[in-house]
Amino acid sequence: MHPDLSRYSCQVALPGFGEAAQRLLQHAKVLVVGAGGLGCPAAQYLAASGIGTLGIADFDTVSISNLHRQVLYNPADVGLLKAEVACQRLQQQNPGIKLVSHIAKITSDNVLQVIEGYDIIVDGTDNFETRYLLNDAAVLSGKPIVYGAIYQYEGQVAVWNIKNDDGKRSPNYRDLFPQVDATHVPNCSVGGVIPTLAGIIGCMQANEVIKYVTRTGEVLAGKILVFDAQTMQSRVINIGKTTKTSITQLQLSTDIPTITAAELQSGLANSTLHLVDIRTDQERDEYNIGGLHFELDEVEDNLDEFDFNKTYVFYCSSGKRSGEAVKLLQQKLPGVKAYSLGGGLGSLNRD
Amino acid sequence: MHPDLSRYSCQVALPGFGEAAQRLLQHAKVLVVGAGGLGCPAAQYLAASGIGTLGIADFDTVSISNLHRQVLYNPADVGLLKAEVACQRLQQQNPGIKLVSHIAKITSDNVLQVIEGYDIIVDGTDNFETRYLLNDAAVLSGKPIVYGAIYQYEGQVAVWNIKNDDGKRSPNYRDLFPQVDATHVPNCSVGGVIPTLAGIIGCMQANEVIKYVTRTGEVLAGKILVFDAQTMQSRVINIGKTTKTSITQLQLSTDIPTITAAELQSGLANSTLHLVDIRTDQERDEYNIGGLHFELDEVEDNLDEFDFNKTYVFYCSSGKRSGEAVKLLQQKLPGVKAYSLGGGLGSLNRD
Amino acid sequence: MEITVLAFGIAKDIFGGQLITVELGDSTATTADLKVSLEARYPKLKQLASYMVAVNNEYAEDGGVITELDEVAIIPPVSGG
Amino acid sequence: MEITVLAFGIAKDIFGGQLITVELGDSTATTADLKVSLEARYPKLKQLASYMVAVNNEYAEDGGVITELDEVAIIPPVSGG
Repeated sequence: MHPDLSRYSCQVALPGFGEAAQRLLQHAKVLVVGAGGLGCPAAQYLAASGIGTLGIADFDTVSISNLHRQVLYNPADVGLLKAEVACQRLQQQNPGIKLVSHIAKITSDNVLQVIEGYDIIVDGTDNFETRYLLNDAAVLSGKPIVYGAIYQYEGQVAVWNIKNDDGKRSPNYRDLFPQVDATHVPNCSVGGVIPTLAGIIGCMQANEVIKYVTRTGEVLAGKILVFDAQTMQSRVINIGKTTKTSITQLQLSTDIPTITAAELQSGLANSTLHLVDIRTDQERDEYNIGGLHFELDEVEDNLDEFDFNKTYVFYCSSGKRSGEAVKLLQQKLPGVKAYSLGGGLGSLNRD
Repeated sequence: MHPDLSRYSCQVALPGFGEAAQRLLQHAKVLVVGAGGLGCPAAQYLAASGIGTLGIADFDTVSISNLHRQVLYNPADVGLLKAEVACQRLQQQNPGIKLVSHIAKITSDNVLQVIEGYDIIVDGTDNFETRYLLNDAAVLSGKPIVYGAIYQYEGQVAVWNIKNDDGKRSPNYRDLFPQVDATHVPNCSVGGVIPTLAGIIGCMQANEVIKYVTRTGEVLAGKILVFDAQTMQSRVINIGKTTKTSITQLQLSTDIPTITAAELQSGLANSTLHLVDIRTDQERDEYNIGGLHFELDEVEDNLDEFDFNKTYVFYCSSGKRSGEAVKLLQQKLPGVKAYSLGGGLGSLNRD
Repeated sequence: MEITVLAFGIAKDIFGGQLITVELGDSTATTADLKVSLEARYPKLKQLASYMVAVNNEYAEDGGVITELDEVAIIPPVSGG
Repeated sequence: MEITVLAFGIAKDIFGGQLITVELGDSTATTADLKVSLEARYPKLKQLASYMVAVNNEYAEDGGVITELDEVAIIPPVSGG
């Protein structure tokens, strides 16, 4: 056996695999978007299996609350860029592959350029805006995308936009969920997530990539798998063979004005900025720095509390929910001055 | 929130979890036996989630062909003890937990002592003898054991020996498979295994441990989950509420005589040792160092080929199948002189 | 007729449990009828903007007919990663 | 009666496929009858020493009755880790 293949001998031995499949992996270019709970295990197994070119896209830095499920990072990495730490670890794990980090935030301006050159995309993002953006960009570019999403004890996996034998494309994310109101779907920092679910779903995403690239097994095209880690029951739901949506252009990314912890502190000191806490009642009970308080899904019902002569700074634990709140306010009260505290309370405490 | 808990805030936020569940994890003592394809991801997520004391038992060293699925190791670790490398990596990942390595091979002599002091065992072993030994020792010690096994594209997960409300115990491995002829079930080095399957099943095992320790969700007691990574279909099979087997003592471990690569080479040089290749025809076609050749499951039909005046050295790629062959020969032809090449062809090429 | 509906994700919180039953009047109800009935009872479901209805593990279009024998699941979008 | 049997693991290799059909004569066959019939046709199955028969996702004891409507799976032991 060729010396380079000894690392892969236990997968080359699989029925329907062989050295030809290993060469397909070696020549494949796979982009993992989001190096978080899903991206970490997916990237680990893609690197281990010998994907020739593995891109890791994430603009965020490692925070302490990531570590319970984002297994590529150590406490010593807190504050460093996830994409860079991940690429460094994965390169040690497999020096025989090429790793590429993408540290710019993915927006409608750059997404087509970032995914260009990759054969297949892994969606390990943590917000609806980037999910839709990636989905639409993959459809416009004619590339398959392996979707994964988790919340509390439940996860979803699917492969979108596969080319069928008749040349048409399999369903994509918009066939299932044409649009979502993100302010009404809690994310993991509110509702929590069990770390092993991230591992299971992330590994399932890597599994679909390997099947797609090596042309073994049946990928989850036209289907979605829904998994419950509490009962270990899963179901595969048939969506249909062909997409019924027509995606012709990207939605422009919303630009959310953010301010830093330092700017907030001087603005509070001279009373030019006004805080709005949009965390849950429970979070506020535990740690309260004052200001107005509405939970994210209550903001819409309290628009008359906002004064057009004031400047508001929305905050939550990470900056994710406060970003959604600012987006909502921009839509519902155009002209009101509102910022999101970038990095959330975490950034405030670091300074 | 207590500073120690910030790492775990995204799981403490889960419904039915909370700080009390995190304290249960902190006080739990979990032993992972086998730091291979299943043990690596299981241990990674158990460490990440904050299991207070995590034991890693493995007597083996890292080999190059492990790296496609054993994601805790780098090529720079080849030849080092898996348990020690794993503990070192996991300690970096979570400095707040206690890691304990066990590098002695688990046998009937030491198994009860090794598992003593742990609350629950994760079975990530790669051979039937150790699986039965661990199962029986867990039953005799009244401890639950989280079983996982993989082959090619299929995996199994179950939780054995849970104490039911009536004080009786849930089924164990012997309820399902009272005994196995290991020479007729191929292992991963023959049939291969898809790396992502190891990740999925290992994470499922860690998931069952977390549910057991924190008393959330339903563990797979009295059930077995069978998962197919090619179709992504899984089924949970009910086995029954109570064990029907009676395990009263451990089966004594077989002592397999092994020789080193250096001993083999001098014995071949002076013609005192005779090789028996028990790899597949395909493996022999690729790399052939001579001697007799039977595939493992053909040995039994070729007993008359062995001469009581000669000394045989069985070999395969890793030493696993040749060990089974020597055990078989000891049973079927007591008195014949047979050794297994420890570490297999890998060790021969290293020297 | 009475339909048993299995909830996933945030729908479990909205319904206050994993299983609820919905009374749909006659025996020729469609997925659309079920959605109208659910959204009237649980306004927060409508606020999600979209969610999937699966009948017997098949994606159910609005016009599809539902009977008492069918297994109906409500699967909302999930954002975490 | 004809029983369709779904194979897992090494049983797929032994049967030469994931699905086989087994003719069991009368309509009151048991799990034990099925095993005798399978082991006669596939001697390698018996050599495993043990394997699990699941009927409709329940572990099937030797005396359990099998009908044509049942979903029967053969699940052999797996050693890898």
